[in-house]
Amino acid sequence: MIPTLLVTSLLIFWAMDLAGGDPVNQILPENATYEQREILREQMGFNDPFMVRYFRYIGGILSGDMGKSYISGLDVFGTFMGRLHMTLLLGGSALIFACLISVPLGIYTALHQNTWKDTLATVLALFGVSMPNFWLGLMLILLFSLKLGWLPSGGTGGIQYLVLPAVTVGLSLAALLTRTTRSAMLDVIRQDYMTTAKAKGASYRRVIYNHGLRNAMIPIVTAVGMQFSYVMTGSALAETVFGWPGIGRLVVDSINKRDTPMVTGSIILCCVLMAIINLAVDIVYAFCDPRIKAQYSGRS
Amino acid sequence: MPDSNTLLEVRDLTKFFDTPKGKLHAVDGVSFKLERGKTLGIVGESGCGKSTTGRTILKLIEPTSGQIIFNGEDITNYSVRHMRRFRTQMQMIFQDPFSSLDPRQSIMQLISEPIREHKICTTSAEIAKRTLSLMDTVGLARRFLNSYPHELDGGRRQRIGIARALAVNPQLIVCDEPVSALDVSIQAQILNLLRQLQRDIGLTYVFITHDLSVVRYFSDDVAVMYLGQMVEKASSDNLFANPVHPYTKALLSAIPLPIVGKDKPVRKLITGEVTSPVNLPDRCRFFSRCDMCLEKCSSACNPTLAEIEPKHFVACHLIDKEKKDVQ
Amino acid sequence: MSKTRKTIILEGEEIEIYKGRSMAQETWRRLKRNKGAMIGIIFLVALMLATTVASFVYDYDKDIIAMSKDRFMPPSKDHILGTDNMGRDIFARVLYGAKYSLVISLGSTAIGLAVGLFLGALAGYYGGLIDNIVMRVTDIFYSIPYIMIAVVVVSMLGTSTMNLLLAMALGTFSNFARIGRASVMTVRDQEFIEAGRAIGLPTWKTIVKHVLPNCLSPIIVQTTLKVGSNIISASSLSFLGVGVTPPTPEWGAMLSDGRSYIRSSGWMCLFPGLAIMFTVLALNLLGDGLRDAMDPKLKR
Amino acid sequence: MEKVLEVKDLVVRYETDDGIVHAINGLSFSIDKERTLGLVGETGAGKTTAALSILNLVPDPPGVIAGGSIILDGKDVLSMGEKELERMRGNDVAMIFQDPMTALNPVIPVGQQIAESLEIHEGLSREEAMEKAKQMLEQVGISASRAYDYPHQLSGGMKQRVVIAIALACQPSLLIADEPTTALDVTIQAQVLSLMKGLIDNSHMSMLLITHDLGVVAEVCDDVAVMYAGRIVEIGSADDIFNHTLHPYTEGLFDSLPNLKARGEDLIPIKGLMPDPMHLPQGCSFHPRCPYATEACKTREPELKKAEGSHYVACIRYNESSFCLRRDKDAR
Amino acid sequence: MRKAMTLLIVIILACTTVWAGATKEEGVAATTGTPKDTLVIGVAQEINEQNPMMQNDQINNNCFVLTHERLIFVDSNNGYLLSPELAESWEWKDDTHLVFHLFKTIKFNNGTPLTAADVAFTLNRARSNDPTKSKISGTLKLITDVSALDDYTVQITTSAFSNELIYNLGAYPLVIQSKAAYEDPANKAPWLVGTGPYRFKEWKEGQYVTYEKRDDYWNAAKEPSIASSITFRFLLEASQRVIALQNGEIDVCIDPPTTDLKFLKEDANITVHTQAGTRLFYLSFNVEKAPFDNQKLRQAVSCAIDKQTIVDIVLDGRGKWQTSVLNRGAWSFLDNDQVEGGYAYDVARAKALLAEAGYQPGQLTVELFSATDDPYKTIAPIVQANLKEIGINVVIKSMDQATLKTECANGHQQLFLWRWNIGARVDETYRELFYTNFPTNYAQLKDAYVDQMADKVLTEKDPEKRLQYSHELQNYFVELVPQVPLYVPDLVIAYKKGLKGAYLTGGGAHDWSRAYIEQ
Repeated sequence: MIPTLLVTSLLIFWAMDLAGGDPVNQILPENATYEQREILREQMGFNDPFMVRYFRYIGGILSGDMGKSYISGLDVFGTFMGRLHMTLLLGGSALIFACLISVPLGIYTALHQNTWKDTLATVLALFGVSMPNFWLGLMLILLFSLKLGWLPSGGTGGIQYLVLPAVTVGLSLAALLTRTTRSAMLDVIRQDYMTTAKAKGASYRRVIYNHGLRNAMIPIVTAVGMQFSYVMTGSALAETVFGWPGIGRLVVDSINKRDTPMVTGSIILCCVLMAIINLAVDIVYAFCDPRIKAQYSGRS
Repeated sequence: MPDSNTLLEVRDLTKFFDTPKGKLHAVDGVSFKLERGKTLGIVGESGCGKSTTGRTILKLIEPTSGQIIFNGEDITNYSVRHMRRFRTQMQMIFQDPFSSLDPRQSIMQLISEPIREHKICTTSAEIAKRTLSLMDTVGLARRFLNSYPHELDGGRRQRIGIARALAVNPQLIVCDEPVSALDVSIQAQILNLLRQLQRDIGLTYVFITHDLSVVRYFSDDVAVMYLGQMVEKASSDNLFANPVHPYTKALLSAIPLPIVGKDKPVRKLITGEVTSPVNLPDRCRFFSRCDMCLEKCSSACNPTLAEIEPKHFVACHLIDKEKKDVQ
Repeated sequence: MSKTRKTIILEGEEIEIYKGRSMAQETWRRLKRNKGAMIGIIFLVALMLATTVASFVYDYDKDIIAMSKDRFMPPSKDHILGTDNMGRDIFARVLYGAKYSLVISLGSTAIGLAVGLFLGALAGYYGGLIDNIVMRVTDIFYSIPYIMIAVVVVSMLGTSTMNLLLAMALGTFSNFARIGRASVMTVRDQEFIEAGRAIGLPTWKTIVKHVLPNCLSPIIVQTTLKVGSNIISASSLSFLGVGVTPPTPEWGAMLSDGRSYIRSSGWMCLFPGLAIMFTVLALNLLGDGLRDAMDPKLKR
Repeated sequence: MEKVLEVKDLVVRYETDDGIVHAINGLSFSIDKERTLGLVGETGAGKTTAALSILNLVPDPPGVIAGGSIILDGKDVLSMGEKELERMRGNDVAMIFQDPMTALNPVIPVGQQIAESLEIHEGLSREEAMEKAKQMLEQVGISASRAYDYPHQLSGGMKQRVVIAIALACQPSLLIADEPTTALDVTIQAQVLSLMKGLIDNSHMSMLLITHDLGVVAEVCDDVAVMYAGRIVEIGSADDIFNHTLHPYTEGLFDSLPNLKARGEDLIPIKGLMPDPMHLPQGCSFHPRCPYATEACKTREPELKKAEGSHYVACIRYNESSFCLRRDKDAR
Repeated sequence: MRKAMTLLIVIILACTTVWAGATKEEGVAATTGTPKDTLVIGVAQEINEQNPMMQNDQINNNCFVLTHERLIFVDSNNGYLLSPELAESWEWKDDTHLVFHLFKTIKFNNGTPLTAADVAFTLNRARSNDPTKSKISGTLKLITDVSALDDYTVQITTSAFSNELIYNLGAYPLVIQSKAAYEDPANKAPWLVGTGPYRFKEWKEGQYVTYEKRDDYWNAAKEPSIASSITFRFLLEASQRVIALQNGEIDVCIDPPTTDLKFLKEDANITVHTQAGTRLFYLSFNVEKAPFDNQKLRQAVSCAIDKQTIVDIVLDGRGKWQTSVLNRGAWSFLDNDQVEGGYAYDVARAKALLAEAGYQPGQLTVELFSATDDPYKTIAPIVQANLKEIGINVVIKSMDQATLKTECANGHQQLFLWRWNIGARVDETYRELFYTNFPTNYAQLKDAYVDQMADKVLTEKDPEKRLQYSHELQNYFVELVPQVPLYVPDLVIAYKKGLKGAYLTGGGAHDWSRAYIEQ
């Protein structure tokens, strides 16, 4: 985890260093004098060799200072944290929305495999997966904000502002998870222990929910865990489309403005975030699968 | 002075695997000699290391220690490159005819692969001819030449495996459970085939199986393995008539005989299951399941193989006791 | 078993043999019965044909980038998909643009596939330290949302079609490395690999002749799906302004252009989006079909 | 004697994309109270399908029960409603599956898996059921403290004991055991078989033991039915089958067994292979492999006919007075 | 299953909590049912700096006008006429001394009075070359000293006379700040102390910034009457601002996209305000680098560009194309008909000039550097298509603005698209864009005549002569073609019907402090 972060930060720092754009141009107005530019360069240590700057940056991080934005002059960590809850809110709602749709639908289609209902739902899910979600966002704006005027087209505020972005991110996620749930469920249905449960005389519901879903949860949770980076990506796009002030848009905007400290810091923090999320997924995973729980608790 | 009649000799062969939980004793000090044209059966329950033994002999797995002497030549430390030469002399037939054949190759490709690899034939016509003759040998109809493994049943697939092994004219074939995945009627066909090949070509077999009835029928000598060690070794007739080690006795008694009514022997059950072969203490490995153990079995070190009568080896403290009793 | 037989003459001897079906033939036979996959294939073939025809029929300078007076024409007889803000025919641009979307996604997938598979196969076959290093590297790329990687890379290298392709390949390879590793590890433990060793095949021959061909199914499926998702990714990046340079008629760039006019000229957004959706849908249908056709478990 | 189960003319087929698999083609047999019937056959004979049919658990689709009847305690299983079936399964008839590794739900503690049956059928509370489950575990030789273990923490033999405990939890009148010991090592196999036998005898159950291993049959079964290509070719008491074999296929099975042969003696395998259940041969489905087959065998389908007592055989040539199997010849 | 359900419930609860928390925080900005006394302005950019002298961005300046005041007020809508703001009067005592007399009743928003010391402190701090103190010292190079003569008199000493220094002092970055606040170590944000009618309340990064009305504003004559708070909401996407305006989420929409104007005009509740703008977009050359070191070639390009079409496509016709390099409306600006000669759209002439320059059609392939955002990404293909017509192939290189600036400063470009927006001070245009070796002289022009004329324009005291110099210089540029001025977009602002009191300028330096909506 720590080496991973170090390598990541080095890569990002290096990439941003190679990327064009003189930071002095970012910090000073266009009509600043040569003299002032030089003073700034010296002050900020832009003239130092790459590794010196990198280690100074890492040193800063270790002492809790991730630097300040070239553009807004705001503290990188503070800005990131100030936006984090917005992304978590969006991603979390999208995920909940997706799960609420996809898990029941996935189970339903698996149980009605090869019927027209299954085909219909599968095709719908395929459409969902095939749609670029920023486009879906635009189309939702077109329909719900412009034509119907039901929901705001962007910005933040009450829950009504959350609906369209969350649906945008959530729908393609739902489509993905429906497919996962369906195939997980199909897989589980074929298992011997399902026959054992049926042979015990367990009712259909019991067999499906108590035995089937509990096992299908494992691949579903895995899929959800794998999708977090997708959620982040989807959020970055949805945040752009809907003007949602989350970290995805922060990174994209900062890159477009060549705000190096903001980009480097945000991406490193994103990695930390993903690591934390992965840890959380692992814990949930252990809840679902006793074999993994045993690994953690040291029993075999 | 190597015994010219001895094709394979294994001395104190050992293979340990490092696992997260500790050292896994897969094979632990196995020794035997095998004469040309004979069959050595290795029996044991799952996890006793019999498959590992077979693979180590062929150096598909590098042994931890010990010696493998093939045809008077110590091949223990030969490199993979060096071993390639010996691949034409020693071959293997695998247990699972479903997974031991590359599903993407046709029968022709599968059987001709070793021929090409070792340049036994060079022109494509010769290769084809040899492939067809091998198919005849193992009783595989020529019309399957272009078929794929998934189109064939288990028996036919196993014949492909045999044909592949035969393709390089080996002297020794290690058969790892060649018939356990097959139905009885097919099993008999394959066993007959293997036996016929031995008669015709003079093959030497190491026959690994968990099925005692098969081994009794098929092998000249039988070695019984338990948790990586050989506990008893004797000629087949001798072993089945006069088992000495408690484990061998239990094993023999556990075979369900297809006999109803007449002279059916009373079965003797042993308790417990095979324990994990990881981090074993230095004492008799059968200790926890043995119903005949002596006081010293719990404390004394692991018994070693002892020859109790000509060509009958047993590793058990009971033997020592008997000997003492005799004295 | 196939009933078809044929006769071959070998060594002057006439043998009647079964015409065996290889896995590929078997897959194709089952694929042909999958309606969705066939629709996908037909669509893709038609699209490629149309694109090829389009690059002959339309002149890049005259029809794709030249302006005309017919700005913001809604779909009509003259312009079946309407015209855009510069009076360019959207139909021509969508057809012509397929080339860019396909080339970028195919190219990035191909590079990602080659690199990822190589690394994955290496990690999977040898395990140990190599595995550890390769997997840590892929983890890094896996834990950062691809869009951030791509945006950083594009801003480092500059905006161009080639750089976009490279950036996406970087986001793709970790995926293939993982799949390659997993499937090589599955195949590696199969008995026929050992059987190959038993007859004395050298390692490289084992990998080339036995390991790789047997890993193909999941990789082919994943490649198909990845080409689809890379079309979406490419258009996402173009949408964010880090994709192709204008006036390249890439679908995402067209969407991005149309976004400002979504209210007055919705067709500018609608049609490139539909083009993306249907192409990705076709690829997904094909991928799903391949998955079913190659998975013996699903054989009914 | 009272019949626990009577299967009559059962026909089951699987309608797959590649064609129709004729798994069971007119299967008839019955099990008497407190008797154990061994159903013997090789891969693809339709044994497992027969077992699943009795519980009406043939996967549908693609499985179709096309005809026949399965009378269980006087009621036809095939015409039962879903509720009735659920009440019957696990309560009147229980089943043990071949592979203990996969037959247990990996995410539920084994005690709970046993308790589930009891909760369903005996209406016990969760705690009561768990108590009883622990008793069941002790009965099959597992310490009660392991009730909270998950399947992956148990060894193969213990898992199969748990499966047996599940099956026996509600004291069913009939136990169907589908190759219960095939996946186990030979010493464990012996333990499990003796355990099963003891439990069945104690609780006066009947059992249908499905296996390919004639040795196991000889150990456990009172009656034996030999199955080939979805039909019974020979049925009778163990003694009938083992010592007075009448059908060429049964004979072939015995001749293939190495344990009955002396070393060096050649086995006499049945020639050829099991027929493809998608393309069953005309007439007697065994005729292409039968050393005694005549022209008549290729066209006429033999019926299961009484030979003597409870011994039935389905062979056309049996009717010929001069007909005699090799085994019997040798015996004479 | 139970565990999974529990987990799900926990997740839902957690999210609801976050949700509720977020909603509560957002409550401030939730503007559904806007009370009449608040004004919400949808802007296209986010503010990025709160210290006036650390920046020079339009969006920030729109905020500083609420919280701070300048010495003088420059009326952009009225020929850049000067009027008092903090200074009651001012005069040049001689060529190097400029004196301001301050009002005596001014109070900062922390209650302290404003004195000459504060002005001197502010200007001296602004002159600092230390980038942590000031980033605008470049505009004050002429000043050698600023001192308070008494409590209400400030004297600025310069190294030479400048016609435009006084306009510099009217720039928003030079709003007067409190010396005491800076000297108070407890004050962590002394730059928030200003004399304006509003005070800073809250900046929610990525969302909005809010200002609230002061009760103790010193200048009763300018006292805002209605809006008790003014909020700038950052709605970066143009169509979103329009929708937000129509939904009533905001009262004012800056820069609505021209394509959406028809919807706004149809809306009875909305007024669309249009006035001439000043921001010039231009296509520029690197005159030091082949092939555009060739003047004829530059003229050919100038003739080939169809500026009216660009205005039509980019702005839907809402803008004016121009020939002069000065910003429209600036002092001495020459409109198209006042320019002598010029190289207006004429394909035939362009082809002829190309031949004169020594190039065959199709021979030349050049790179055009363009930013990835609007309007550059739309202009670039049009330029490409225009030049294609006379046989010059253009390869567009897209990059972000930061990279573009760096690339151009380093002279890597051949052609590039950029913008300029200086209204009051033509010298800044001449000097910063064209003066030899000036950092922002992206055209890389080195022309002694230009330098000499620029100096004259700055220092010539005779208004007649000065005007003449400026005209001459403009005409010289038309001939020299270091850049092809393209167009100036109109200022378009849409707002709720009944908006009164807003001071809107073509350059974008709006003053909302006295704006309100009449019901």
